[in-house]
Order: sequence, then structure tokens, then C-alpha cells
Amino acid sequence: MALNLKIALAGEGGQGVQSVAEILTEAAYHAGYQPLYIPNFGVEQRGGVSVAFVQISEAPVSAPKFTTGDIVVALSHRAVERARQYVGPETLLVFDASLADDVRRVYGEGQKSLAVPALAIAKEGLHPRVFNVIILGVLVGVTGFLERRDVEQALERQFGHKFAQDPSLKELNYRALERGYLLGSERLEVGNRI
Amino acid sequence: MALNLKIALAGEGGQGVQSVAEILTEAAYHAGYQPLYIPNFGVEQRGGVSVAFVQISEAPVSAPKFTTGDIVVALSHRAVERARQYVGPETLLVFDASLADDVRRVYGEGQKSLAVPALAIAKEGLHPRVFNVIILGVLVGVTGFLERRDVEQALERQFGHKFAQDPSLKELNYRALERGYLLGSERLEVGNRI
Amino acid sequence: MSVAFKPITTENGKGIFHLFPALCKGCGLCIEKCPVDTIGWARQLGAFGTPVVEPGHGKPCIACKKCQLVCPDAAIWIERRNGQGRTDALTAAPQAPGNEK
Amino acid sequence: MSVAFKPITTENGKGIFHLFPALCKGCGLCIEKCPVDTIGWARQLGAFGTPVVEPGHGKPCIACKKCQLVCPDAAIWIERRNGQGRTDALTAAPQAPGNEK
Amino acid sequence: MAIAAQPQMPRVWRAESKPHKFCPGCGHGIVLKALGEAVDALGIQERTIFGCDIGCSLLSWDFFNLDTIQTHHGRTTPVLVGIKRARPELVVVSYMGDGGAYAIGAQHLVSSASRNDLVTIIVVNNTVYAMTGGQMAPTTLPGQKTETTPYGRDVELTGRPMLGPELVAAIAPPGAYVARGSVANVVQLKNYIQKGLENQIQGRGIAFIEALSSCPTNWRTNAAETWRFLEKEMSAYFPVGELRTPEEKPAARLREVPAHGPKP
Amino acid sequence: MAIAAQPQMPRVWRAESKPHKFCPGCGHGIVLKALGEAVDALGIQERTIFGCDIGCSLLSWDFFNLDTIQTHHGRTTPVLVGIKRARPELVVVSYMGDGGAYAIGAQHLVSSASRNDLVTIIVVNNTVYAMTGGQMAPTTLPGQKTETTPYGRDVELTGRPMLGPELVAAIAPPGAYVARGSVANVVQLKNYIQKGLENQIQGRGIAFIEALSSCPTNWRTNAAETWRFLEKEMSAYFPVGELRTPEEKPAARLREVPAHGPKP
Amino acid sequence: MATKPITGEQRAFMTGNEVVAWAALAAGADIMYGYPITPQNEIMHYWTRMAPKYERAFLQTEDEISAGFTTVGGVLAGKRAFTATAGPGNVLMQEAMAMAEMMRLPTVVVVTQRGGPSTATVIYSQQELNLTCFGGNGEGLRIVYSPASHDELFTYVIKAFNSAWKYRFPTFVLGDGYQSKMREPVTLFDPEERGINMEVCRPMVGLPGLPGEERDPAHLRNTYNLEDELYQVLTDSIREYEAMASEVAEWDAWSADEAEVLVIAHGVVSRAARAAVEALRQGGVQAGYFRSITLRPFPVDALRPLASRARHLLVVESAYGQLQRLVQASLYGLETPVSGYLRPGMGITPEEVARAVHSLI
Amino acid sequence: MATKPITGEQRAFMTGNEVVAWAALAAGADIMYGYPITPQNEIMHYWTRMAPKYERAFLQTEDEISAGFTTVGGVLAGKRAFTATAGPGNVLMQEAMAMAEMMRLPTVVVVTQRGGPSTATVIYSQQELNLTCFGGNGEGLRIVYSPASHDELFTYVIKAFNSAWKYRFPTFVLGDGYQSKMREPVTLFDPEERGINMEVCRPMVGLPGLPGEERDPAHLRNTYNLEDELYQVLTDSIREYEAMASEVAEWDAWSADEAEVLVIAHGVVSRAARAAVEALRQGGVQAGYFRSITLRPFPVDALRPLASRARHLLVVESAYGQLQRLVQASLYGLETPVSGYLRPGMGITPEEVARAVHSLI
Ligand SMILES: Cc1ncc(C[n+]2csc(CCOP(=O)(O)OP(=O)(O)O)c2C)c(N)n1
Ligand SMILES: Cc1ncc(C[n+]2csc(CCOP(=O)(O)OP(=O)(O)O)c2C)c(N)n1
Ligand code: SF4
Ligand code: SF4
Ligand code: SF4
Ligand code: SF4
Repeated sequence: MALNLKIALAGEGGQGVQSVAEILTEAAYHAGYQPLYIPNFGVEQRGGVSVAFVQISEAPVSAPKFTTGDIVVALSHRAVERARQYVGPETLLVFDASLADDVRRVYGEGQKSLAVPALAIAKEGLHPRVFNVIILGVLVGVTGFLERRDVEQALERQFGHKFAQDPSLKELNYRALERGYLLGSERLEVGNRI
Repeated sequence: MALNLKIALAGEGGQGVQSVAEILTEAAYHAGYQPLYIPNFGVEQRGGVSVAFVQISEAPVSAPKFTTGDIVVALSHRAVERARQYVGPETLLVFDASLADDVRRVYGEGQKSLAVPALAIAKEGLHPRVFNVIILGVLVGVTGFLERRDVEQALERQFGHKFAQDPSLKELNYRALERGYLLGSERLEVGNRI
Repeated sequence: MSVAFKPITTENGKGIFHLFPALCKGCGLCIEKCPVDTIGWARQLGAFGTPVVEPGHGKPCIACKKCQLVCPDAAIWIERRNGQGRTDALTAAPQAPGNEK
Repeated sequence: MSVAFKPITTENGKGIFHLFPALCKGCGLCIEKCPVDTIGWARQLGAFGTPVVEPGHGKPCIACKKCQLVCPDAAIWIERRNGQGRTDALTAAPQAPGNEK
Repeated sequence: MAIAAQPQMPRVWRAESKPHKFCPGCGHGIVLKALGEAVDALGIQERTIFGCDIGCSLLSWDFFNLDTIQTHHGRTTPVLVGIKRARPELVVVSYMGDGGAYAIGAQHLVSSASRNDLVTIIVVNNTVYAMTGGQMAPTTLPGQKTETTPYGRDVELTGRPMLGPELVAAIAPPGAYVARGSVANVVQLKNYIQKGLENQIQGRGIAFIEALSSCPTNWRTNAAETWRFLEKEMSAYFPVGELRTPEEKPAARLREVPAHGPKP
Repeated sequence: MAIAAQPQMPRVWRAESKPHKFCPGCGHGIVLKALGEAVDALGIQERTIFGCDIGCSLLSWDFFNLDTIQTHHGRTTPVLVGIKRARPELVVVSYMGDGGAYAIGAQHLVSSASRNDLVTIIVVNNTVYAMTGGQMAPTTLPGQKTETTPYGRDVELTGRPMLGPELVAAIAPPGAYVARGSVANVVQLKNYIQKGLENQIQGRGIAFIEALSSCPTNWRTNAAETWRFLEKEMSAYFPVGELRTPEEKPAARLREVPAHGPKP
Repeated sequence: MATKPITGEQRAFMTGNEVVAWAALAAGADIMYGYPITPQNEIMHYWTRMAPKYERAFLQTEDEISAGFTTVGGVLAGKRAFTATAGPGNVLMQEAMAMAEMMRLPTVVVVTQRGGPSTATVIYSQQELNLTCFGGNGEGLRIVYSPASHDELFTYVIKAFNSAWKYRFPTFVLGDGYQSKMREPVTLFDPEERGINMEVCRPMVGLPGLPGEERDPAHLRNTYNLEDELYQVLTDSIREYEAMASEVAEWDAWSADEAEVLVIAHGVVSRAARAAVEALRQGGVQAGYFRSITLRPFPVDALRPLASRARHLLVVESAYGQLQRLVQASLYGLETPVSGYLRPGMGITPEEVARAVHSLI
Repeated sequence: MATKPITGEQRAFMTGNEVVAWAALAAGADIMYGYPITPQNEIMHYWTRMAPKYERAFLQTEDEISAGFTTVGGVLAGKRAFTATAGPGNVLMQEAMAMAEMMRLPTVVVVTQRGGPSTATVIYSQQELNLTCFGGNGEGLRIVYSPASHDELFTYVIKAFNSAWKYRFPTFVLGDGYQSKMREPVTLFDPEERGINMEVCRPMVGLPGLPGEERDPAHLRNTYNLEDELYQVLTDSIREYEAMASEVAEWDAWSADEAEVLVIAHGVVSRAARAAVEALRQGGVQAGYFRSITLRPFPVDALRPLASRARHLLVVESAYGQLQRLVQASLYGLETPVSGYLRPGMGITPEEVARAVHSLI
């Protein structure tokens, strides 16, 4: 079956889930796919949970939002709850390892899931700012339909001007991506490698 | 057949056709009929021809305007033209005698009509202000369904406060009504005397 | 001007009083503004079937043109009888060159 | 008040600095307004998952309450350590009797 | 055929549509005479667009030999601003009553003033909603009886007459021209309007002219009472004169602030 | 259980809805603190109706222990005027942003001012349309970059910042209270708001208070830049202070004209 | 409240605008908010003359937007408040009516239709049907009465207040310029004496008790953050709307069963339709007449069986198919052919209707 | 005009709002007038960034009323002018659009529907169908395109300018918040290179020549004194509207003949409908798909035969029956039963549509 991937990402305003979605779909677009990405938006976004809906397919995507994701990413306490509605029996739930208790409470034990110690890695090994790039890497790894190069180019398009100013930033991002990718590719199962 | 009278009155702004319609329908209402009166109105009335649509019936009247009048009254050059659309083969056209040429030009010779020298009478015998009351009298006379008393009472209701201030005014109006009535009742033919 | 209006022309005092009955609506604004009270009601009927105005009721016209100025309908044109041309500006404002086109 | 907020209470200089992390959004407005620069970032995360503030960074607190005044979220309450009660008006405005209801 | 004496209408008046549609004694005719003279004086007939509001001003839709748009109640200024922004070479005149200007269209007036739109706005202040039959307008005088203040305008309940030019003068940037004239002084009124047109032509800013005007129909006045009400009652409340001219020094608060601010 | 120290919120604040929904560093929170204190001080909680506009002010719909109506963009003042006319014993507060007040709702502001409606209007001036993501507002400073002035506000094309209190002061009848405060001076702002509420309670007339306020989100400023923009840039353009107090002598042009006029 | 404006039954000969003012007085309306527009002006004229005598209030607003939103304020405050407008004013009024629809506010608006679109004419039309029934960015959760005579104008203005306050949907009386300006006989009455109980008007704000302590504060929302929240609110409103629909729907029919041509009309045009049908019947033509008194909710249950048994349907209206669209949408599934006699902005006489019927048979 | 904004075909991955801005640039739009509202804001943001580079103009107005009337001014001046709005802004925009309808002005408005009524949500809906097609006090003499993808958004924004200037009816592109905010691949192109000729925009005022001497002045009316005058004007407009209807109407259908269930949708929802129908077909269900690209004029001639041969019709929309009403009114006379899957303000997925279809068979 052709690739037809549905990913919902949920997090707090500052956690950068929309950037992850944007870079991921950008990369997929340049790799020849038909991605569709839509953020949630509302009058009270400032304080609310931010959700990104991503679909990547070989044919044009139909509806912009979906009921159940193939992958759902939850990056905060509130996001774990908010994302509940997009999680079905087949969904792979990706979450920050620090949220394990929340996940257990909300989803019980049976949920197919992947705990990623992204916060910890970001804080310790890297930098809190690239927390979301680790998640991006995880998604690239888990889905396996993109080359890392596609994603690096997308990162470049997005942050090129910043990288130019501060080359260490580039290196930091690439490392974060790599870390996430390795974590994710261990669980390659959702997408179909092309 | 029950009374079902359609009268259109057309004149210049200052000629008082709306007052005629108002007093006539007021009188008819108090005499137990079901009158309906509607003025034309528009954004450019100031300079335009003023038209009053009057219907008097024993049962409630249906549509507020009508296509063809039983009686059409035209009191100025422009009114003679403007009233054309309401005049059918059966219509009695009432007009001020001074407009005879206009009427002939617009309606030809065949139109059933009644020329009333109201302007002349008003100017000479009475007063220009009661020109329209003469016309009112003519209509009462021609239609024959109202007692003069009904109309006098309606006049009283309309102008009572003015009559009180200046009793000669009352007398003037009554005389005008009488003069018109006499002119009209000679041509009693349209309404049905009750 | 492709439309022509017929004046009633009356010489009075210092003025030639042109009144265009097809324009005069009989509002009487001019009567009130005439400093010499020369304007009054005429027998002739105007645009709305009401009497128009005419000079010759009070003192003779001094050709001040106040009536012409205030008439909302441009129904009055006052010419001076002193022989000056007919092209006085309506509102006595200086003519600008642009007007000549 | 049926809702209770847990404070982080720090005694510093002349003030007892109560900070309510559930209210603090980490905007930093208070930091800029502190005349003695005592306020700085803490490790604790607040309402929006960003660091809250704490005293003790610059000179000791003089209990001027400027930080309390400007905090848009009522996340700071400064008590004076001189033993005066806990009921100081927020904005140092005189209390009106109507408030006692 | 000898040409007889002809009415001395401004050239830009359209003789074919005269007598115009306004009532006997209506001040609109005088304001439009002043406007016509001003257009003649500036020689801008070919590039002037006239927009009339809904209100008695709508009756001027075929008044001039000018391209004319009869717009919508209160919306004449936006329509003309839309034209001006699209074709700055045109001269646009927005003509309306006080209801259109100060009530339903007040947001447009305020915004055009603060934007300093290049438009010449002429407001005919006759203290009533005339076209609709004489209701209270924003400009109705205290105590004045109208169809919706049948016992006289009660200032406690309905406030005071709106001061349009004062409002515009308070907020318009430097370069604005703001004046109040009256049909009782046609020469002055024409000068104000002409200055207002020049202000636009020279790109200096908004021009706003209020004209105190008569409405004998809704005032129910004869000629003498009409003049008295206009010259005594109205002028007492609404002072005639120029409120802002483009030459003046801009007020302190309107000065240019250096072009910075938060980064985008 | 010992009661720990609790936040010193105004009594009328609703603790259950805190932290409120405004962004970190948003001036709305400070203005609403000043308002809360003023309501507390006057003891009018039971009879105060709070109406918030659409704009970031809408986020205050559950802010207070006050009967509150989240209205429609620009229409808060009419809604509250409607309430006040129906039930004069209530105290009504109309709370909105500068876009709601000076752009889409300007006709209501102008009209309530000239009618001297008994309403207390608080306008949060943050120089942008904040809720919609930072477009130019009527109050955007010259040169300021916004989403619709990406190259900086060009005064030639878009005019100067709207001066709201100056506008209201120019036309409001005697009895009006008009002031401009700032979140940089909360005590003063609270006093202005309190006076504004008193003005309504005492039936003297309209009360209009503009509050200079911060929007770090759309300004994209950190705390230091936020204060600088507010206290330096904005205050330079928008002078803080009282513009009209009810005690002052009415201006000559606003004097009572004897209650006559044309007959009805 | 001061003395009653009407006691007993009072026959009168007056204009429709005067009837509306009297009806609002009789209904105990507390306050009118309004902005001048022809042909509704005289409603305000009469109201401002009479209101002070009966301790009612009036506010002239700066535009119809404000008239709508001040009316919203009046009903929020718990007062029987109303406004009146027409044409372009009705267009502007939709902004506030959308809010009333969203927040379930019992506003009452009298519309006196005039020619459209835009300024068009000040005279008459039935072109505001769609606007009044479905205006705004909502789903038409409104009650719309279309009276046909002065007697009905009086009755339905009173009823409008009651339906509004009972069901909490914005309610309209859809008149027209003819009805506004024409004089005809009417019987005015005091609703109580006729056994009509006026619904109690409960305030939505300014309730007794200290909010947050003695009671919950009223926190009335007009906007939601999530699609799902809005959907829930709308679903509840729609359910309540549909539940009350059959209770509220009203119609009138005459010799409508098995009609060769069933003439369908509303408002003042229905008078011509009825007169035409009567005349046709006298002339032996099997014509029938159906009239929708409520346009929202549309009396589909009453019309459907009649329409299904008719040979032809003829929709007659002074608009270009606005009623016809409603009829066709409501009767979808029937095969009875429909024609329209559509005269946007023009009055319609019985003779015209009769001719149109004849052309179908 | 300065350099062309687009040469050749350009593939891109962007939001719908950005697509609209590019489309307007590509179409040679001269000026945009606008007032901020979510979800259309970014159209203005992109336009204000790009316009100066291509010598186009922008005016931010004080409200949507002004945005509508300045757009009217722009087209009167002979410029390809447009605006964009949504929800409550669309409600206010109707005042100017009624004038455009009355005076036959080629305004172009991009609508990005959000939840209604009133402020409701800033997100998404299809609840502005009736408002956009029939808003104001007129007769819906408008052209309304409902695109479903970014490619179509681009195409129909360009087409909207051409239809407006060719037929002189106010023209709308009815998008929605989803289309505005979502990113998907799109191909941008220069219309000329595709053989699309942009209609010439002729000014209605400010023409060359001294008015009254060298030519007649343009005296454009928005109001008439007599019913008959208005009727004449409307009759002419209606005739011209109906004459162009079949030329302008557009639709899309897939496996729609003799469908067991014919799914009818418009806009972004039609994507879910089509996907569902494809899946159903694969699953052996005889489903069909019809989509109205123009909502005004409605492609009734295309739909009617398909609908008559279907066993069931299922209208799917993010509104409470606005499309369904249009469908039923247009198809009156058919007996094919109609159901609605109506979700006001909610997105609709293919799975939901498939379930709804299954529930019918
Ligand atoms: C939206 C709208 N509301 C109301 C009206 C009705 N209306 C027509 S003219 C007018 C008042 C005009 O008054 P003003 O602007 O002062 O002009 P005047 O007639 O006094 O010259 C009104 C309210 C309308 N045409 N459109
Ligand atoms: C009729 C209408 N037009 C536009 C909008 C979109 N809108 C919502 S908030 C807003 C601007 C708010 O700016 P402002 O009033 O200054 O308040 P702020 O958000 O800055 O506090 C706009 C334009 C709307 N909701 N309704
Ligand atoms: S001012 Fe003009 S219109 Fe009026 S009476 Fe005098 S001449 Fe006639
Ligand atoms: S001002 Fe308040 S919210 Fe902001 S950082 Fe300080 S304590 Fe926190
Ligand atoms: S009603 Fe008044 S303003 Fe209107 S045309 Fe007549 S006099 Fe002039
Ligand atoms: S966007 Fe600006 S005004 Fe709105 S809540 Fe955030 S900081 Fe406050």
C-alpha cells in the first residue's frame, strides 16, 4: 500500500510542535510527497495546547484533519490528555519519557507507544532549544520514508539565516536530529520505507 | 354587488390629494366601511407627483394598490400623464376643468370623464386653500355612498383645532364641500347609494 | 448649455432683474435677504406651481445681488443697469483662469 | 477564595517574597522594574512551563512592591518583614469602605 | 434666434436636471452652488468625481456634469477613498448630510481624518435627518423638536449636538484643512470649499468642510424663520470659521516620532 | 490546615480562572488589576456589569466575579449602553482594544461621547491588533513594523496614530471624564478608572479611559524592550493625564442653548 | 408600570406603523432602540410621542448596528426591548442578530421591507425574506412572523415578544412598506384581557446576589476556542429549535385541498392571493390558497399534504423566488410542479394572481 | 506594471492564504482593501509584503464595511480590486456587496469561512454559504466559487476577477479556515502563459473627456423613486444573470451515474466526500460523488440527471443544511430521497462520510 501517514503532534505553546510539523512536511514535499499540514488555531491559543495535524501521502490528501492518527506525539501533561481523541488502537503514541505516569493514567498499559527521553537529552547533552528537533528526528526515524538529508535541507531552509549567524547552532540542530533519528529508527514500523 | 370602490388621486405636492384621501377614507371608516388608503412615497417625492390610492369596500380590501381605478382624479398637468396607468376603459376620469386640453391630448376624446372647475371656483368664489375640499365634495357626490354628515365629521376630526381657532375656516370648508358635492352628485354613477 | 430657460426680465432701480420661472420654487429666501425689500410675490406660477418673485415691491433695486447669491435654484440673475457686461460672477468671487476652458 | 495557590516564600532584605508559580508566566516584567535588581530567574517552572522568578539576585529587597504592582498575573506578594500585617493594598491605593462587604 | 438671458449657474451645473430635486428654500442648492463655483474656479471638472450620500444629498445624483456616484447611507467617504487610492490623479468629493457623516458613518470620518485621506468631505448640517422626514440628528439643537424628539431634544437623555469640524480638527494630522461655513455666507463657503479642493489637489491631506444649511420642509419654517434659525440658533451653537489650515504648525502631540518601534 | 499566603488579587478577580488567559507580560492583566481594585474600592461588585470586546479583551470573559458579556468586535459599548438605558441602576464597564474602539467601533465611541452616555469605557491601547496576530492598529506608531506594515508604518499612506482621549474630549458634553493612563503607572491608572466609575455612578456623564498597554507577543519584545517601548515610544506620542474632568467649566461652544428652535 | 395604554377593544383606522407602536405598548415593551429608515420611521415617531406617557424608554442610536446591539443589551438586562428597521438597515442589523442567535437572546425586530438590493427604493418589497430568516453567518435559528393585515400586525407584534422570551430565539415581525404606510381598520386590545399572558422577562445579567459568593457570575460567551465546543452549543440550539418548531409554526389555508392550482404566498401579497382564489373559485376554477404565517419555522407539515394533492403550485411574491426557494426546499420529494409569479419590489394585485393561475391551466 | 510575479510554472508548498495572495498578484490585481480577521489575515500579510515589489497598493480600512465600500470605489475607478474577509466580517461586507449587486460592480471578495453565528470560532466552517450566495437585501445575483484545493484556490481567484469583470456581478471565492491555514503543494502560474486572458477593467467614473460636453457624465444610481423603475433594473439584471448562468456554472463528478448513494458536497469537504466514495467503490459500494464548484449559479443542469438516477442523495457539509437547502430547492420535483450529514463548524473526514453512506444502504 502506498504511503499515507497521519501524525498529530500536541505540546505546549513554547515546545515547537508546529515547527516540527512544518519542517517534516517541507522535507516530505521536497522529497516528492504530497504532504498536508494544518495547525489548530483558536482565540485562546496562547494558553492552550498546540496541536499540529500532518498527513503525508503519495496522492493528494483528502481532508485536512483526521479522526485517528497513525502516530500521535504528546509532549506535555496537558498534551497527553488533549491528544487522547486522536489515538486509536493502532496508533503509535510517542511521548517524552518524563510523561510516562501521565500516559499510563490516561491510556492504561496496552497502548502501543514509544517513550523518548528527549527532554533529558536536550537538557543534558544538547540544549533545551533543540528539544523539538529531537522529536523531529524521532519521527523521521520511526516513519523511515525520508532520508536524513531531506530533513537537513528542510532545516536549512527554515533556519538557514540563523545558522549563518551562528554555525554552532547548525551543528547543534544536526546533532539533535541525529539523536532523535537513532531513537526513532529503532522502532521503524509505521511508515513504509521507499 | 357590494360596494368596492377604487380611487386614485394624483396631484402636485401642495394640492392636498393625500388629505382628500385621508378624509374620505376616515369618513368611510366611521360610516362602517372597510377603507384602505395608501399614499405613494419615494425618495424624490418633493418634486414628484403625489398619488393616493383609496379603496372602499364592505369587506376587508385585499391588495393595497390596484391596477385600474373606478375613479381617477388628476389635478395638474403632470398628474394627467402620471395617472394614465390607472385609467381603464371603465374608469371615470375626474380632472380640473383647466386641464381639458391635457386630458384630450393624453386620453383622446373617448374617455369617460368629469371636468370640475374646482380651481376656478376656489380662486373666485372661495379660497385657493379649499381647492382640494371641492374635489373631496365631488368624490362624495359622484360615489354617493357617504352622507355629507359623515364627511363633515371627518373634516371636523381633521381640522377641528383649526376650525376652533378660526370659525370662518369651518364655514369655508363646508361651503367648498357643498359646492363639490353638488357638482359630483350630478354625475352619481360610480358607487352604489346605500 | 443645451437647455434654455425663459426669463421674466424686469428693470428696476439699478438692476435688471431676470427671473426664471421654470427654476423658481417660491421659497422666498431672496425676499428676506433683499436689503431694500424690492422683492415680493408675483402672480406668475413657478416650477412647483407656486408664485414666483418679482422686484418692485419696496425701494428700488440697488443691484447688490444678494438675492441672486442666496437663491438655491439659480432662478435670479441680476444685471447692473450701468452697462457693465452680463458676465458678473454669481457669487462675486474672483474668476479663476481654469474656468475658461 | 475557593481556589488555593501554593507560594514559594523567600525572605530577602526587607521583604517576604511570595511567588505563586501556578500564576507566574515568566514574563520578566517584574525583573525590569525592581530598583535593586533583586529579582532573577529561578529553576522552578511556572504556569506556562517557563522559569518563574525569585529574589536574591542583586541587592536585598527593599519591599517597595514595584514587582507586585506590575505583575499582570498577581503572582507576587511582598510582605514587609517589619511585622506589619499581611493586608497591604496591592496597588498602594487607599482602601475604600465599600470594599469591606 | 437671439439668445435670451440665461441663469447664471456654475458651469459644472447640469442645466438639463434643473430645477433640481431639492425642496423650495433647501440649503443643499446653495452648498452645491458654492461647490460648483469652486470646481469652476479650479478648472477641475474633467477629473472630479462627485459622490453623494443617501440622505437628501442623494437628490444630487444628476446635479452636475461630473461623474457622479450615488452611494449608500454613510458610506460615501469610503467609496471615494477607494477611488482615490486606486487613481490618485482624480479629485474626489464626498457629499453628505450630518446623519451620514456623524452618526452611521462616523467611523469612516474618524478614520479618514486620522489617515489623512486625500478626499474633500462636505457635510451639510441641517440639524435633522431630512430625507427620512425630520428625525433627531446628531446635530439637533437642545430643545429642538423633531419627529423623534417630539417634546424637544432633552440634552440629559440624548446629549449635545455633535461638533464635526471640532472632532476632525482634534485628530487630523498636519496638512488637514477643516472649516465650518454656512449657506448664509455663500462667498465664504465657496472659498472654504475651494481651499478644501486645493488641499486635496496639492496632496496635503484631508479637507473637511461643514456647511450650516437650511431645511424649511422639516423645520416647518417660512423664509424668515428659516434664516433666523440658521443665522441665530445654529450659528450660535456651531461657530463658523476655519479650524485647521495646512500652513499651521502641527500640534506637539501630532509631531513625527522617529521611525522605530519594536522589531517586526 | 493552616492557610498559606495567597495571591493579593483584587477581591473581584475570580481566582478559579487564574492564571488568566493573557500572554506572559500582557498589559491587559495590569489594566484589569487596576479595574478590579477600583471596583473593590467603590464596593460596586454586585451591580457592575462587565462587557468585553472581541480582541484580546475577549479573554477576560471569565476574569471577574462580575456578570460578564463577551460581545462582538467593536460593539461592546452599544451592548452596555443598551443595558444602562434599560437598567440605569447598574454600573456598566465597556472594555476593549484600540481596534475595537477607534476603528470598527469608532461611530459608537463618537456617538456615546456626544450623547454623554452613562458608561465607563476602558480602551487598552497596545498599538496593534493583537488577537488577530499583530496587524497595524489605528494607534500604531509611525515607522512601527506590524504584519500589515511590514516595512514600517508610513504616515504618508496610513496617517498618524489615533488620539482617542483627545477625540472624545473634543466632543463630549460637560460632565464627561476623559483620561489616559498607562500600565506603567498602575496607581494612577486605578485612580483614573475609579474616577471614571464614579462619574457614571453619579450620573455626570461618559467616562473614557485609555490605558497604554503592552503586547510583548506581537511586539516581539523581551521585558526590557517592552517597558522601553511603552514608556519611551508610546508615552511620547500619547501623553498621559486627565483631559476632561466633570468639574471643569464647559467650553463656550458646549454651552446650553435656550430650548427653542423651529416648531415641530 | 403606568396606566394601560389600551383597555377593552378599540377599533381604529390607522397606519401599520402606528399599529406596531400600539402593539409594542400593549405588549408592555419597556424600551425601543432605533435608527431612522423609511418605511419604519413612524413606528419611532408614534413611540416617542406615546412612550413617556406610559413610562417607556427610547434611544435613538447612531446606526442600525448600534440599534441591534443596544437591543441586545436591553434584553440582557431583562427588558422587553425591540427595534425596527428595513432594507439596508436590516442588512446591518444582522450583525447583532447573529450574536442574538449565538447567545440565544430574545430580541424582537420589526422589519418593514422595502425595495432591494442596497438602497433601491424606500417603498415596498418582500425581498428581505432570506435576510430575515437566514441572515448573518449562522443557521437561521430564528422565528419570523409574516403578518398580512393590521389586525395581524398587532397580534403578531405581541406574540413576537412572547415567542422570543419563551424560546429564546431572535424573533422578527416581517412587515413591509405597504403595511407600514397604509391605513385600514384595526382592533387594538389589551393582551391580558384577551387571555394572553405575557412571558416573564428574566434578566441574564445584573441578577441579585454577590456574584462568585452568593451565586455564580453570569459569564456569557460569544466565542469558543474549539470546534467541538461550538458544535456542542449549536447542536443544543438546533435541537431546541426543532423541538419547538411545530409548536410555533403557523399558516392559513383556504379551499386548499385538491386544488388545481394551490397559490402560496406570505404577508400582504397573500391578501391578493386569497382574493384571487376566491374570485377564481366563484368563476369555477379549482384554485386553493396557502399562506405561511411563520416563515421560520416554515409550516412544512401543513403545506406538504396540501401541496402533494394539488395539481400545480404557484408561488406568488414580491421578490425573485425567495419564498419559492423555501417552498421547494421544504417540499422536496413532491412532484407537483411549481411555478412562480415573482415581482421583486412590485405590489401584486388579485387580478395579476388570477391571470397567473389561468396561465397554468 | 512591474515585472511579473510568476513566470513559468512554480511548484510550492504553502498555506492557502499565501496562495490567494499569489493568485491576486498573478491575476494583476491592482489594489487590496482589507480589515484583519482570522482566518484571512495572512492574505493581507503576504500582500503587504509583496505588493510594493510589484507596484500594487493596499489600504487597511477601519472595518469590513469600509473594506467593502473602498473595494467598490476601486472597481468604479476601473481597477482590479479585491478584499478578503470571514464570518462576522462577511456579515458586514454584505452592505457593500448589496450595492455592488444593485449597481453591477465587479467586486471580488475572498471569504475564508469560520465558525458561526457571530464571533463563534476563528477556525473553520461552511456556514457562510447562504450569506455569500444570497446575503444582503437582494436576490443573490452573484457568482460564488467554492474551491477545494490550493491549486483550485489559485485558479479560481484568477477566474473570479475575470468573471466579475466580464459579467459584472459581485464575485466571491468561498474558501474556509482549513484551506487558509493548511499547507499543501500547489502549482502557481502566470495566467497569460496558460492562455488565460485577463478581462480588461474599464473604469465607470473618471473617464476621458469633459462630462456634459464631450461625453455624457456617468450618473450612477443606487436608488430609485418608483417601484417600476427598480423592477426594470432588476429584471434586466436577472435576465443577464440567467443568460450567463450555464456558461459560468461549474461542477465535478466522479462515478456519479446510477449511484446507490450520490454524495454531494462543496469546498474542502468534497475532498473527504471523494475519498470516501473512492474507498466505498473499492469496497464494492455503488457510491457516487458530485461537487458544486459554483454555488451561485448552482450547476443544477448537471446535477439533476445524476440525482434523478441515484437511489439516495447524501449532502455532506460543515453547516446545518445550507447546501442541502440549495440542493433540495434546485432539484425540486425529483423523488430521490435526500439525507444530510450536517456538522456545523466541524471538519469532516472520509471515514465519517463513508459511515454516513453505509447508514443509508
Ligand atoms: C443603512 C441605512 N440606514 C438608514 C437609512 C435611511 N436613511 C436614508 S437618508 C437618512 C438620513 C439622512 O440624514 P442626513 O444624513 O443628515 O442627510 P439629510 O437628509 O438631512 O440631508 C437615513 C437615516 C438608509 N438609507 N440606509
Ligand atoms: C466584525 C469583525 N471583524 C473582525 C474581527 C477580527 N478581529 C478579532 S479581534 C480583532 C482586533 C482586535 O484588536 P484590538 O481591538 O486592538 O484588541 P487587542 O486584541 O489588540 O487587545 C479583530 C480585527 C472580528 N472578530 N469581527
Ligand atoms: S430664492 Fe430663488 S427659488 Fe426662492 S423665491 Fe427667490 S427666486 Fe424663487
Ligand atoms: S511579572 Fe509576574 S508573571 Fe511576570 S515574571 Fe514576574 S512574577 Fe512572573
Ligand atoms: S427635506 Fe430639507 S434637506 Fe431635504 S430637500 Fe427638502 S429642504 Fe432640503
Ligand atoms: S497577544 Fe498581546 S494583547 Fe493579546 S494576550 Fe498576548 S500580549 Fe496580551
